[in-house]
Amino acid sequence: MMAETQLAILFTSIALVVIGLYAAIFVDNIIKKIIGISFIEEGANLFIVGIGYKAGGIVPILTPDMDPTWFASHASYPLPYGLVLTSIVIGASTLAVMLALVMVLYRKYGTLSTSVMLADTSKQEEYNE
Amino acid sequence: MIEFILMIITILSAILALIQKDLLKAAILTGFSGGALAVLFQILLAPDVALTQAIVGAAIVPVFIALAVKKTQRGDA
Amino acid sequence: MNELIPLMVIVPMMAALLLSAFSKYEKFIRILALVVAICLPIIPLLSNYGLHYFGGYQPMTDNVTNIIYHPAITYSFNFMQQIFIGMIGLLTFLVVFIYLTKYKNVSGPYLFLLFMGTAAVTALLLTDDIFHMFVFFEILALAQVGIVAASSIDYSYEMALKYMILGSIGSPIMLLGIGFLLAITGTVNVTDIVAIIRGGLIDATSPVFLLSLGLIFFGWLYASGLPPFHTIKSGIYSKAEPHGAALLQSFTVISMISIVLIMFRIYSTLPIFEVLIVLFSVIAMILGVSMALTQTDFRRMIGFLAVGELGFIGLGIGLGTQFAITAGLFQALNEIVITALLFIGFGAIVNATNEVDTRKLGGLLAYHPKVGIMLLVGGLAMAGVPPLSGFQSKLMLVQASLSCGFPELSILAIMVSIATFVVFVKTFYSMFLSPKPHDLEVVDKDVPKAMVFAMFVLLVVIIALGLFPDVVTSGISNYVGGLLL
Amino acid sequence: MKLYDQIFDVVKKFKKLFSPGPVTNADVSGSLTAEIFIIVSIVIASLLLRHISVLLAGLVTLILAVVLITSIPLIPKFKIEQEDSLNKMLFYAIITLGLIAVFLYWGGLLV
Repeated sequence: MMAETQLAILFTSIALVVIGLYAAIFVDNIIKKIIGISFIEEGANLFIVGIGYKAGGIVPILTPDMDPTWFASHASYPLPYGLVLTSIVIGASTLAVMLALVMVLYRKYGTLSTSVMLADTSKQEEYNE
Repeated sequence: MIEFILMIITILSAILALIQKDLLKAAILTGFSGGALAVLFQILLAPDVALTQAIVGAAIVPVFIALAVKKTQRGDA
Repeated sequence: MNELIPLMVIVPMMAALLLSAFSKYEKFIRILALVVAICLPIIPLLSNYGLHYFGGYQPMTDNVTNIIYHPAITYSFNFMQQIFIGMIGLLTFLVVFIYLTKYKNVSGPYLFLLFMGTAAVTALLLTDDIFHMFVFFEILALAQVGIVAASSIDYSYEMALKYMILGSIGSPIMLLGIGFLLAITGTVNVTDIVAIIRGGLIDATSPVFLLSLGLIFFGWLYASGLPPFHTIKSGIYSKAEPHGAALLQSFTVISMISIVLIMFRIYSTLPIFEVLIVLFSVIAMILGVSMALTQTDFRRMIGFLAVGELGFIGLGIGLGTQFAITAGLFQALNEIVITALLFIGFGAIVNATNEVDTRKLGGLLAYHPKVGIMLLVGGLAMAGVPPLSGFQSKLMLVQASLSCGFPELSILAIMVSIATFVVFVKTFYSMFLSPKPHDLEVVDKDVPKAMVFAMFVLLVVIIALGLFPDVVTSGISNYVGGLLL
Repeated sequence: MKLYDQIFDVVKKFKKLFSPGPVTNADVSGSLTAEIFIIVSIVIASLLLRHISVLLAGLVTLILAVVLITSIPLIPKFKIEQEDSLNKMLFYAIITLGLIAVFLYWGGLLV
């Protein structure tokens, strides 16, 4: 039961990463591409949370009525959780910046297709003419 | 058991978000995925991460995407 | 004064936040930016070497196993950090000075980005914590995107978005690698991880350890702009304002060496690590220089050259001996200065002619002799002509690869130097010496004095480092000796 | 004669490379330098394989030299592969990621 959960977490996170990488290559719409890329970030976060998880453990918050040694052997590992908090916020801010740039570029090109909007610079010059 | 269901929801809504023709639906499905992930974090004994993920993944990110879709175009073309 | 160590990061970061918050008060932000920019190179010179534990959490010794744990985020400050932070501080000062004198209306958010980038690379150099490194790596990427997007050059938004999308693939992959490392060692402090690996507590041949190397390595490729990221890296240099590009390339070089040194400490037991670094460095040298030879936009050309020169740094670190790593780090220091000089100098030409195509330029030596001469010296330094600083570091690299038993790498390094020389002479000829085309209108105004001043300062540094390399190399060599223990 | 003609055609193809705008002597000769530089440096870099096996290095070097020289001009091909299009850059980035992961997982202990 315990190992199963952790294995399932691993598979889920790898699946999210792979879905994201697939979207990055094969999806043409830029907003979908960005959505896909945010899944990579989520997969990495889930993986790191999975590291700290201890099957059958408790939430790592020490209340006064707990015995510290019992707590130490039963609580899950809190360091990865702290890292993931930072990483989630970074991911959201990156996403916001990307979407802002997309909105600006949409006004110029009038399409969301990557192969038009983000093509080679010399080809874009032809497009503008 | 519930964690397996949540994982399946996460992956399925991620895949569904990418095959939608309507970008607004894709945004909502991203929120689904983020929300399921938040509950999953709670089950994985990380309540603080779950709170952050619930706000960011299930509310802020879909709203950002929906706003971007509103300012650009809704169809996938 | 060990208290100054965190201030090296906090001062530019606070300045950045204040500049952004008070961007309405023009006069205030001018004075604040200038004062902070002057402080930046001075703080590392005043500070003592040592360690700083954030929150004051001293290292703890495990009574049973006698292993020391570092619970706090640790900053370590040594000669190597001092020289690089001093140099990046000097460069930031020059760039902010150019920016403040060039524009009548200064923008607070743009200065915010410049200072934030400086704070991020300073933290990257100082940190001894692998997650701290990741956080500042992301902040640096955001700041770089901002600097590119804020320029008024055509297609800068497109380039910024491309860089950002590639970055948001590179950084989660790096985070996964850090996660793998955390999963097998249980800590994110580099010193602790190294102690665990050296102590044989984990299996250094397990696939998880190897994969963590691969994933972090991919993130490093993105940060340093080695192939396959060399096109985007040269692209963002060419789409940023010239002074911004001068700072961007220094960010790239410093993030490259700081991440690779952390990786070197962790993975140096694996022989494949050095093979990977040398492989990608050689590809970077070949592709960077050969692409630079075919460019007609001279900003893009310098961008590709800068990427090609990065290969030399990687070569030095990949060889892995004390002398080779010293040579690589010295090359990094030289490249920061030389490429900044080239970007600022060519920026002055763009300023005077509004033209970036070498085919449409010519005869500029008559108009801007000072800039021309200084650019020539900078280009010769990049190609490795004695007695300039580029010669010293490249000579060291060639010697190092010979003494490690890789004469092919020496030949390649020399060939790349020659090709760099060809690129530079070709561009210099068609811009400055060839007859002036009839339709070229040279705006008959002086190059901004601040740009000439900045170029002069950088030139002095180049010549000084070329004549007295021992000042830097002996200190760096000691530091590297400490790493290899 | 075929190889001779091919080498002679290289200059014409380089002219096309710079086609919008004037083509100067310096640009074409720069591209020629790049062409020779790329062939020579790839061949020399392949000599590094001798640290694994001398026979392999000899074979690979010879084959690479023949293949590269018969497929000139290389620079237009290289340039098309390294243009600024996001799709190409993403493709190469992810291919590299895959290669690194595969190489380390299965071949990490061989070197």
